[in-house]
Amino acid sequence: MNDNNFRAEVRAFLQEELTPELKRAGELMTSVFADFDATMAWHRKLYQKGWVAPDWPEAYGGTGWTLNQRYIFQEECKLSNAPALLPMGLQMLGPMLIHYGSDEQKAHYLPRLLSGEDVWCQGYSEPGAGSDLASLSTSAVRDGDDYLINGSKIWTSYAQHSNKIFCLVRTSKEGAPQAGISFILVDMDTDGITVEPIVGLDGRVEQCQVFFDGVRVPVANLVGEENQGWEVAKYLLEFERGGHNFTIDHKKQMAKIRKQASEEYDADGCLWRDNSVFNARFAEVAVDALALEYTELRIKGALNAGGNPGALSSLCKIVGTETGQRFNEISMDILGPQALPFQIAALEPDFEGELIVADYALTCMPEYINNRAATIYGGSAEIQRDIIAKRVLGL
Amino acid sequence: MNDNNFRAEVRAFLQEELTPELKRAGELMTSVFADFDATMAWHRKLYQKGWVAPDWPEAYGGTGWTLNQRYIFQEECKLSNAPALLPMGLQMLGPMLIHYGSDEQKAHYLPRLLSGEDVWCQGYSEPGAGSDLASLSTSAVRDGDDYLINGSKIWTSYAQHSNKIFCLVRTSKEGAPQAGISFILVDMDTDGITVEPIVGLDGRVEQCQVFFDGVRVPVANLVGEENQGWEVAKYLLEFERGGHNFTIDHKKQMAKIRKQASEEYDADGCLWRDNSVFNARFAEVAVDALALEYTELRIKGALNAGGNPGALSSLCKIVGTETGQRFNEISMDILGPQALPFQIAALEPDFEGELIVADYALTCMPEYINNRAATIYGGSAEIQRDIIAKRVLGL
Amino acid sequence: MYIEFSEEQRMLKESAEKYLNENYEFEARQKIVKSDSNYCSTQWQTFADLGWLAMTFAEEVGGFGGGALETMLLSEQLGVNLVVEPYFETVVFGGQLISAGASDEIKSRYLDALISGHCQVAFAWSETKHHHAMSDVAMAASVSGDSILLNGSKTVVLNGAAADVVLVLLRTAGERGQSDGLSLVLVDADAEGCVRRSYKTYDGRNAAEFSFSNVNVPLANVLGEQGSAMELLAPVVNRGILSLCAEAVGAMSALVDATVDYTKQRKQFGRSISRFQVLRHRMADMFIDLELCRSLMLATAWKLDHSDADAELTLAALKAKVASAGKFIAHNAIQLHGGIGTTDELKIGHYFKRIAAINSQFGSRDFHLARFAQLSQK
Amino acid sequence: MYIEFSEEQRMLKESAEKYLNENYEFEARQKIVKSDSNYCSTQWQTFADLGWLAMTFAEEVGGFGGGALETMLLSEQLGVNLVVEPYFETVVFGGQLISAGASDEIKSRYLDALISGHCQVAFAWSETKHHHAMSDVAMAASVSGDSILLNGSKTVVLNGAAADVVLVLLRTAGERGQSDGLSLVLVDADAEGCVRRSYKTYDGRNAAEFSFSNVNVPLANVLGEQGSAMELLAPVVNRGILSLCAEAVGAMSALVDATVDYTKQRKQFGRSISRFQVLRHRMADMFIDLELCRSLMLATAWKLDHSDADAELTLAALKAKVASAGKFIAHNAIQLHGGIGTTDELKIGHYFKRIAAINSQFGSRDFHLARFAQLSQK
Repeated sequence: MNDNNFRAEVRAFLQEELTPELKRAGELMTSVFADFDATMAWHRKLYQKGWVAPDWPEAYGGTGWTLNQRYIFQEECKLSNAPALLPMGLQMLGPMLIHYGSDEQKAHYLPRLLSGEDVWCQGYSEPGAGSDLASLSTSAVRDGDDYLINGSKIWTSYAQHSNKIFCLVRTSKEGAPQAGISFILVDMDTDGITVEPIVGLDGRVEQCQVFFDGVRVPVANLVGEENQGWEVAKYLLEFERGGHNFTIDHKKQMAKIRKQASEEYDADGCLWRDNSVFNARFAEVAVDALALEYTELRIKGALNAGGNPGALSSLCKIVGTETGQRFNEISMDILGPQALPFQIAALEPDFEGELIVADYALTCMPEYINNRAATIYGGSAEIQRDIIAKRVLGL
Repeated sequence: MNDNNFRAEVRAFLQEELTPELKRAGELMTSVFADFDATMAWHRKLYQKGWVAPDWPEAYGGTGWTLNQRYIFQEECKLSNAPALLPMGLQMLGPMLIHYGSDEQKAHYLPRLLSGEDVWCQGYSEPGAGSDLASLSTSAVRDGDDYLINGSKIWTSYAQHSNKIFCLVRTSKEGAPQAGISFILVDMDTDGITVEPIVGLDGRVEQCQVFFDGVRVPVANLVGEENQGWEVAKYLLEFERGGHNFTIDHKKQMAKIRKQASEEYDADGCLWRDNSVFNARFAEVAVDALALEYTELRIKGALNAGGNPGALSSLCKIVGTETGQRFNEISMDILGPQALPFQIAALEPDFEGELIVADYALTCMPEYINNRAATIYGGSAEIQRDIIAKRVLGL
Repeated sequence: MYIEFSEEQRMLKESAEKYLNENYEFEARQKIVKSDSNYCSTQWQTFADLGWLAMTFAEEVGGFGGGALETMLLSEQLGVNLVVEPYFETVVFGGQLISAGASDEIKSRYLDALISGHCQVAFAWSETKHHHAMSDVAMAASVSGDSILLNGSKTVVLNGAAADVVLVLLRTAGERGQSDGLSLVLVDADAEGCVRRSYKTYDGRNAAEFSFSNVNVPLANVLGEQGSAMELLAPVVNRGILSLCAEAVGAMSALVDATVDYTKQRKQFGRSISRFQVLRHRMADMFIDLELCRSLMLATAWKLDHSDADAELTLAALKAKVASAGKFIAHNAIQLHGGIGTTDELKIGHYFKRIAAINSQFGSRDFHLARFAQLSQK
Repeated sequence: MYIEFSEEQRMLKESAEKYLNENYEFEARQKIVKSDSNYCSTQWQTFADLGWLAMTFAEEVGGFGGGALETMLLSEQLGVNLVVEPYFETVVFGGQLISAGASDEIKSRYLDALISGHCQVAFAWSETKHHHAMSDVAMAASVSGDSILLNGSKTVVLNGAAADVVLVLLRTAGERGQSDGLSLVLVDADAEGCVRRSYKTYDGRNAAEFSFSNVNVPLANVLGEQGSAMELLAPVVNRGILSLCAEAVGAMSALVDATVDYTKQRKQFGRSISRFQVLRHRMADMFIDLELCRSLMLATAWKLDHSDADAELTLAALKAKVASAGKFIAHNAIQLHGGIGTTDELKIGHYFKRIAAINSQFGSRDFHLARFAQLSQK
């Protein structure tokens, strides 16, 4: 099937299955996460269609699409405002299990992940050990056929909605800090686990802290060998870094800014789109977005030719997140005081009340707020620059 | 005398004594140095008037002016395009000798410095030891009543015009690198000294490398104790850092830009001054210049009240130099290809030929080029930020 | 021109610092923000008792005769402590408008109450899609005899939920875009036909949407000259912008301090993150931006008090610089705190939101850069 | 759209790289710059022999039919090696104009010579105080019968000192500021009444001031349609901007490499300065800017060759990004080299000057941002 036909097929599916409620959930996203119920409803629809895990090998439930088709699918979903699926299971755990999991683990977990029966969260960061993952201290001590886990994990997105968590735990204090780390799968309803929500600056809860107090987990839940978790984690981090396509997000942001600028008036009483200084500012950022688009294309070209994005994915992470933040600032400038009303209920997809401000202003401030984290999570902007200096420039 | 009367007196003097040739030398400055002959001619005129060293104590030839008067004098000189005097003797060596020199040294050197009979250059930096002054290796080995000096100094401004050089030399390799450094005065016509000019990017020579090959210097030429040179140098570096008033330079740059913008046409065929994007860019920089002006005023207020500028002088060095560089870029944007002609002869004050481009375009490129060094010399922008982090923020 | 503080001014600063540091801790502030009330009336009453509300009014109306410098000193400290009480809306803006433009009768009715802490004011001017220029007001009112009839609506009226009186900017002549023809009308918030929809704002303060349906008020409620509201507004807007900028400077300085402290304590890769040169230089740049803002702030206050010819130029520079510096400092304070800086729990992010709210009011950076450019060409 | 190079294109790139790296070292380059000649004719002859001069001309006129991609590949390598020979002025600009607009007779007279390395061309359009828009040309010429009479002058004509022929942009109708009415006239540099004043430029190339006093040329020397020079110019300007940007990208990449190398070797405070995190991140940012420019450059070349609808938009983005990235990289290359980077001796500063010269031509960053904005709104 050629790409145009494929695109048409995707569009037809979206036309059919993406209900107004689901679209609304996508429109109302102010971070990388959408409303949980809408997300899972959409997950199940894609599962039924067989399209829930396009990046997986076909044998495990992937679609067998070309790289280009996967890109087209992603683009069409985002541009039609489908809610984003949760990446923790599909993007992170899945590929890792396929690579490192035992046959039993694969047979048990992958189908439940695809169907949406299991919802996974990621237990990596700990209080006091953010980017410095290797210094983690949550311990798993062998006790018969089990481990006893004690400690806590932080920044576990959507832990409040998850029934499973995959964790990095310390199984040994010998040798280098990396050497004693293991990777383990844990049921969230095991005794001794408590989940404490973390309220974000936008007033809502996406992140949690998860506490482990003598949590008993079977040794069989280990993925890979004991003390070999660091290798697994590194594999996963690379997926996390390379996995994001920023261009589509930027296009959505630019479309929103164009809409705002064609409806709102500046301090001279002119439409913002006719303000030459505004246009220059917007163009400055849009030029970087375009440059990133062609950089992502270069990477796609390299991947297509069997190559590796290498540290260019650090470049994309830096430019992608920083450019997105600059677009947020532009929206803030256009909207002025209109960005201030705090109407948290209106951010729920099923809200039926009256908006205080224009629909395109509703998400402006929470997006601006939440997007500050984009240069922190998944390897901070500073860590990414360290990586470029070291791995690309050989410094 | 109140400040207004003082200003009038300065203006009257400048009106009288600052000849068109001298003014032209000031106008043609493309760095902190003016044409040497014009500089010394102006030096002698100020000396005759008794105004050559306003910052010195009155007992040694200073003027006894208030801080404000000294500022007014500096401002009026710069704004009327007087060529800048050489700082190496008046600003650096002088205060240092007054503080650390023996009575004989003061009696011998200070009058010759004031009169212009001696022209001093500064032998601090060495090849391979720029900002890391303490690692210098030019050695002075005791031999009877003399030192024998071997090594070389670089970035010695106007060494080609100087008859004296003050140097930091290594007199001991024991202890910390700072501990074995001494401060010594050297006659440039001593045997074994050779001066090699360094051509700058603008095609002209301001800097030199000075080679010392078995140069014999009397021990009496030591300032302070042997191996105590580091203290002397630090005192001097503080003078170098705190001594500059950037606001007046910025005002001159802004006046030039305003002139260019009111005569040159942009890509829409409008005067640049009517281009709103240009005005926004210019204003961005001008706002920082204004903020620095009031910061310098705060410092002046603190000095007046007997305080110390402290590390705010690092702030001024950073913002002062970086703002100046941004003004250079704005001029380059206005002038476009007009900045390209290389007419080095026209930069001499006595040039009588025909200019290729407008007078205000003549100095644009060499200023842009030479001003890159402003964030390197006198403690690079990076060193200054280190100082703020350490000394102000206690990091 | 050296900026020096008088003994009284130094005392004002010290007392504000002392009172707020001891009685307005972050946890207490968050309780106010999360409560149903729009601000803490106990705090407000104390502000009144301490004389802060009276500070900048003329002695004739019961004030202490303070000017721009006093406004600046207080506002800066309110910024340091993230105070949500509507000092800006009620005192700096509303109060000064009433003081400058109202009849003696209205002054004595509202100003006395205001100064004693019993009257809240809001300024209602912004209209849907027109949030940036006061001359861009379209809402018109008709004058007949000695009364004036209001119809229309106003959006994002800050302190609107708490307000006892609303100062409504509307047209008695001219058309949207014209500066002439605007009038400022004082309306009781509970006047018949005046409906408000109250809400909180992202920076923890209160606001409301207002709609006016045949609201009838006496012509005596027009502040200043009918049709000449902009003349009345100009000096108040100037001092208002100074106040907001001083608040931002206070917030920025708190952010710089907190970030320096945090990076010294926080360890990663086996050492304090304050040892990383990139972070050290980032903080040096934050400090530089803060001090540049402070210099402009001091100069602006001094110039406003001395009616200096350059006062508006300096003010434009200040607002423009605060816009970029405020973002730079707030963004990097969060960045250097990492994840914890994005939570509701730490005060870092709340400074960030307040700075964003300040930036959104009374003109963007580019607006003030253009104004600066225009004033520089004069 | 994936950008892939053909075998021929890859060979062109490799041969240019190999030849210049082996035969155009910095010391040799500086000898040319400091000599009295405007460029090195031996080098130029080799460029001709290697087929570089012919590369981008149509096969009908003796070329190899290369397009934007070939122009880009060659220009980038010329940038890496800081080549001062006037490839841009004579081939990319002048040659393409003659090829696109001249009569067969003129083509065969000048183009053959050009391709074989025996004719130098300059494009004269800029006028005193009007250096930014070709429509801003005022110099007028009068047409009578089949000849055209030139009076007036042109300033900063790049490659003007070396030029055998000058392409003069002038008015045969309309007024300064109008795009219509401009004509492009080919004038022999030694024509009677044509006087030039030659000089070097800061980036080590040559230029001249031209004055025309009753210079009479045949009407057949008008390239393209009389009064419609802008139509002829548009595609040539587009490819010309691409060429300059590719040269800048070459210069930037050389600067990034040289800076990385230098900071590894240079020791201060007891260690390589490449160990300082601030410098490491600075170089990472230089690399990022370089790669973003490269992506835009590749896309622009591809789009120009495929007459893609977005070609001009991408080109505007490229020129704007090269302007800021070029400065960022060049400034920091000098900064990280320290004093030695400001000397004539090191090539660092010469890249900086070439980048500055490129930035000064064919529109500033803001011009291209405005153009980008305008094209995005379509």
